[in-house]
Amino acid sequence: MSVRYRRRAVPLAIGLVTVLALAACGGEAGDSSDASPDEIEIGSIGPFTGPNAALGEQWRNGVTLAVEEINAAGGIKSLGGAKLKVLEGDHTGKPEVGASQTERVVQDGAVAVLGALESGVTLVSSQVTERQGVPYIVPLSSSTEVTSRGFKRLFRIIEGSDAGARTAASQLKELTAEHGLSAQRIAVIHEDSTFGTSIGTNTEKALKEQGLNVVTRMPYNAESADLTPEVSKLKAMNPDILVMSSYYNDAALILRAMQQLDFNVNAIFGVRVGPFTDPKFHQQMGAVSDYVFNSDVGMDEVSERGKAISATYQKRFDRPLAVLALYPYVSVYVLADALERAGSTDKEKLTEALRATSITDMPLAAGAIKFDDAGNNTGGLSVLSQAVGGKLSVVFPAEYAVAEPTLPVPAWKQR
Amino acid sequence: MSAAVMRVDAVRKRFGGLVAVNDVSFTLGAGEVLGVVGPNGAGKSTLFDLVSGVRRPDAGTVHVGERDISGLPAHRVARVGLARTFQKLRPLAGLSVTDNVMVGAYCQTRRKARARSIAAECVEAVGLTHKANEDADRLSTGQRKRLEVARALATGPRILLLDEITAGVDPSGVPLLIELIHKLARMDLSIVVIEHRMRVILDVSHRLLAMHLGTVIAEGDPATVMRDPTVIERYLGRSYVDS
Amino acid sequence: MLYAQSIVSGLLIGGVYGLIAVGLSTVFGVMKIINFAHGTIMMVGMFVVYYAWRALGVTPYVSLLFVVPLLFLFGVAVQLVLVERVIDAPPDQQLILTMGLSLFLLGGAQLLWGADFRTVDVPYGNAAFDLAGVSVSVPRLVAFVAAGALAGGLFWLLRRTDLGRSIRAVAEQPDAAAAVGINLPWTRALTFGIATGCVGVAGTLLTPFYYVTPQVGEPFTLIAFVVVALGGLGNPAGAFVGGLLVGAIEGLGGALLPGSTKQLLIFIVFLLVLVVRPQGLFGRRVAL
Amino acid sequence: MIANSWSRHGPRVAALLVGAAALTILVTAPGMGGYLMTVVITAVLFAYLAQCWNIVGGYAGRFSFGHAAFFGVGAYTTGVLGQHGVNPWLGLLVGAAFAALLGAALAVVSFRFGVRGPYFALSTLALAETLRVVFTNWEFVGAARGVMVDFSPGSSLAAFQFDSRLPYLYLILGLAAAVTALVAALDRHRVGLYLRALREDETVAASLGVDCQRYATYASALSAALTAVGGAFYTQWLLFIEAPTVYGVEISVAMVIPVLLGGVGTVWGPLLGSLALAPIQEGARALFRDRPGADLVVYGIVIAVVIIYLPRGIMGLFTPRPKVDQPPVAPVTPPVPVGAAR
Repeated sequence: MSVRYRRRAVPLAIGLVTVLALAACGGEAGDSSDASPDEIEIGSIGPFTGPNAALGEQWRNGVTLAVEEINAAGGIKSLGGAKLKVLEGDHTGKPEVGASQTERVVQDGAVAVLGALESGVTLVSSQVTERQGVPYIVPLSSSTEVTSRGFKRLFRIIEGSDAGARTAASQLKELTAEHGLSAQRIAVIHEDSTFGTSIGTNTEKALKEQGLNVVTRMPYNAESADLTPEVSKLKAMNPDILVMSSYYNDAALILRAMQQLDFNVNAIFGVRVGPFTDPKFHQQMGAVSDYVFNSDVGMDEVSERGKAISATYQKRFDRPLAVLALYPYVSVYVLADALERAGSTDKEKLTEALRATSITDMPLAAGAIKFDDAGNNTGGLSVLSQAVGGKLSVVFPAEYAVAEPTLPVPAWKQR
Repeated sequence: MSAAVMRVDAVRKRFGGLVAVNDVSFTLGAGEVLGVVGPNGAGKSTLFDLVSGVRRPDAGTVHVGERDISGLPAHRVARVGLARTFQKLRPLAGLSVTDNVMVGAYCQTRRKARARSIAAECVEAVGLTHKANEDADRLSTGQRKRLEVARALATGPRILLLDEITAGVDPSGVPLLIELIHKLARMDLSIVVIEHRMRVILDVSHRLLAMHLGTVIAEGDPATVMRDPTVIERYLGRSYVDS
Repeated sequence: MLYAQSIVSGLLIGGVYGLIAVGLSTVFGVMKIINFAHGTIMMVGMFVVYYAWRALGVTPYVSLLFVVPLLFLFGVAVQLVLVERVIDAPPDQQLILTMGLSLFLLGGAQLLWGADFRTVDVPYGNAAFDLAGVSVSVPRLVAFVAAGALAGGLFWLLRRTDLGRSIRAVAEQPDAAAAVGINLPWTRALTFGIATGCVGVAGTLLTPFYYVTPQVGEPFTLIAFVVVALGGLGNPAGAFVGGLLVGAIEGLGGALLPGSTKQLLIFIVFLLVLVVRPQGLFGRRVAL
Repeated sequence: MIANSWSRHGPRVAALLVGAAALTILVTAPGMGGYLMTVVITAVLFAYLAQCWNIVGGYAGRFSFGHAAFFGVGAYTTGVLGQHGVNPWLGLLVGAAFAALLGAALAVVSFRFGVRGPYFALSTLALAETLRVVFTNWEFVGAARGVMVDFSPGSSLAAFQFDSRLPYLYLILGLAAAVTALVAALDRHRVGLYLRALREDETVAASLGVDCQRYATYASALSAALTAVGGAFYTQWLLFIEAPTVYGVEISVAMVIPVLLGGVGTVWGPLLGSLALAPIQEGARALFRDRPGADLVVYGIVIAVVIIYLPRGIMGLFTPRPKVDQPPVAPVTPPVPVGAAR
């Protein structure tokens, strides 16, 4: 009898040790950087599984599309037409995994890293690259802390939540003033993780700075199965403008509850509500998500390039393009541009090139992409878009606007 | 008979509307073996629970020697020198026989070596030495009963409460257990035995306590109690045949 | 009115919680297993509903006709192939087996269908009517009523049918049940199937007003744990009432409590119930 | 019986295996790349946490499903005190003390009210979730923004911050070794026997003179304090914490899985479990990088297979139980509401 057990135990023991030994050896592989590489590796750290996998999927799509386009167009010409190659790291929403995956892609030769969607993971993952001297590009994490740590190699494409909130607040003020709408009682509602809280608190502050009256700021849990009670509570406060920051499911629950409760406001004003700038969301929600505004980094729909990308993306991934994919997409182009100008994959030269970035041909409704000393994109201003009849259009400011804002918003029963 | 080592005075326990133990009193003399008989539900095991601190009596007192132990938690009662076995077998399943017994032995000492030797003695006393390193849940029913005794014994008790130690045991194993009780009685222990098998109870007890519906209906020397008309009517009746 | 609205909304979603919890509780009652994959199995059902709607245009309520049998069979298979093999193992080992199953389904769903958000867009998804000033969502009301009916049906099954009597016998005295000729593995498999069937119904009823993603089930599993413990583990009736209670508390919490602390009220009630009645509100005495 | 000799030596073989692995890590550590080192630090941290959980979940048989509560208290105490200029080592001690109090309170309350088994598991889950919600909304601890620890360049043991990963690895290895030594000592000690006894049956243990409440409370407080130390390490290592992560169910689950897979209530089980899991998890992730979700499928299958074929965990391989001649009678443990007896 014991023999049988031994027969099972010994291979297992040997196996374990071997695996460990292999793992120990495996760590040594690949950190070569040739003078003129055929392939340039870039890291992409995102939540490809785990609670935010749905957002990570869009991230992946955006990166994939940009890399495919750049490679098809001849790669990085100043580096002999070197092709970009993505090293993906799935952080599953956990900071410690974000750290190890970042270490891995850097070790495997990534010349720069894109990361990491959730601000919490970005904060941890960017420490790795900062220590190793590798540039880190932040497409989407808007928490203030990301750029307030004095990091020298961190570049954020998206506008930080503080600046974004200020932009949103002034847009709100101008818009309501222009259309003679009351904005005496503003209610702010946001989901309670770092993302929503950062936007929500900053927006409240910015609105007050604009001299507007905020009647409440209400965080809620995005994983709630029902938000009708929260919306009823808001309704009882009788606000004339509702400002919100949400993910997908909760945004849908809030809008549906508003319709169901016949809770009418002069405007539903999203700040960085990903789904509000996702055409798929509007397709799915139909009339319920009509007329919502969203102050967000938006796409320049006027430009030929913007139209082309939307079409390509739809064709490639069978899904409309949204900001969650657009920003990682743009980030890859920012990196490619820096590589082109640096003519080298050297970390220092690449960082310098990134610092000197000035890109105007990106399909962003936001002006030139340029970075300040903290790594914030000074051109990353938010625009205001609105969905009408399921169609999403930029309505403010005038230079990017493709449609006039529809205001006041029709009551639920009139739709 | 010498002075009482344990005195139970009017203990009572109520579960909801049911009075499980109703003003039960008795004394236990030094070196005495007291048998407790009664039909199922008479309150015998509950009485043990009250005495051993597993449950707290609603009223009444229990004295061990001069010490009032009523309401003490079970682990304190064990340390006063009162040990018990359980009617439903409860070996500590993940532990070996020796470890089972050592848990009790630590009542007497904090030293591991000493506890181990106490445990070995007790295991030996119940005749389980050959199973000492087996896991307790590998034992047969009779062996488990003996393990219960060894465990209780290891706490170094003056008083031992044995709850149906022959129940569920193959008839061929019964003499072994009777012998064990005699052996324990010779070890200067005062013992209370709950038993259903008349053969056993008449063989080992010096005195008998008959219970019915939570009250004592007869008490005295075994032969007298067995002849008591109330006892015969309430309990023995038709089944006064050795089971 | 705010409180009335919150309680009504809470009760409506509570019906769904209850339905999910009923299955969890039944499995616990019979197998003494806490099924960690319960919510993930619901997710599988929701994907079936989604694709039936997307590809064939089947409206969710109609897809109950095949989602429930499908999930029932799935549950039977899970029990026979996986859980039955560890039926004598300690409960924590069984728990981790269901965790493994949950990970498997979660990963498999993402692999097969991707992680993106999906909705089943049906005209009645946003329908609502007014009842004395309280707005009632139609799909939620349907979910509530169906959940109640199904829970009632389950009690009837457990109380009045031979199958139910076997299940209860297996729950209370497996050895005795086996002795009188009840096929233990088969009865357990049917029980598991019934539980997954229930969660299939819950998932189907959720789809008209909820998103479908591979991750959708997990928060419901956690809620169902609390619901089940509140109602008394192994007590399906208690689980259903517990679901309503949690829904109502959550609704009230959403309206009453500041910030995003509405769940706090649930946990506080839960901990209080444990302190006052460690065996849950309705205890184990009336189990199954 | 031959099997007996193998089962006697089994734990030694397990110890040898774990020791060899630890030695391999120790020796190869300076040459490790950043990736492997980070993975190893994470794996050793969770092995450490699993061992902490083992004290109360394995030995004392209190299946806690919310150990993240203690982890989070340790992480947050260190982080928040650090923001106010308190040395992280002091923060670690204070956090451990808080967690010990919380763990003791949990044990006392659950004992007093007879909360056991699945109810205990679910109440600990509720405790962790409660703390998650509270910390997400509590402004003093940074609410939803979390806590960021300032990075001060320059390695220093006193500051509990290092420029390189290596000191973190040594530190967590040391912690894991220390807690394992503690558990090994406990395993042989009277108190360890008491814990195992009360795990099996509190009524019996009490009737044998074991003060169940006292020892369960000790175990809970000890386990909680050590878990909090792990949390403090996490804070100082990653320099950022937020409530959904450190109080999350995932942390609790990650502590439990290696123990169950390795062998509950054994000295080496939690470590063997971690040793087996980490390469599988990391390997599956590496293998299926292009197919998100496939790694979870593999991971799920591995867990199921191990549980089905090794119902007592990997330690079951090392301590096989000979077949019994007669089927043991099913142990009857009626649900005695212990609290009701008091």
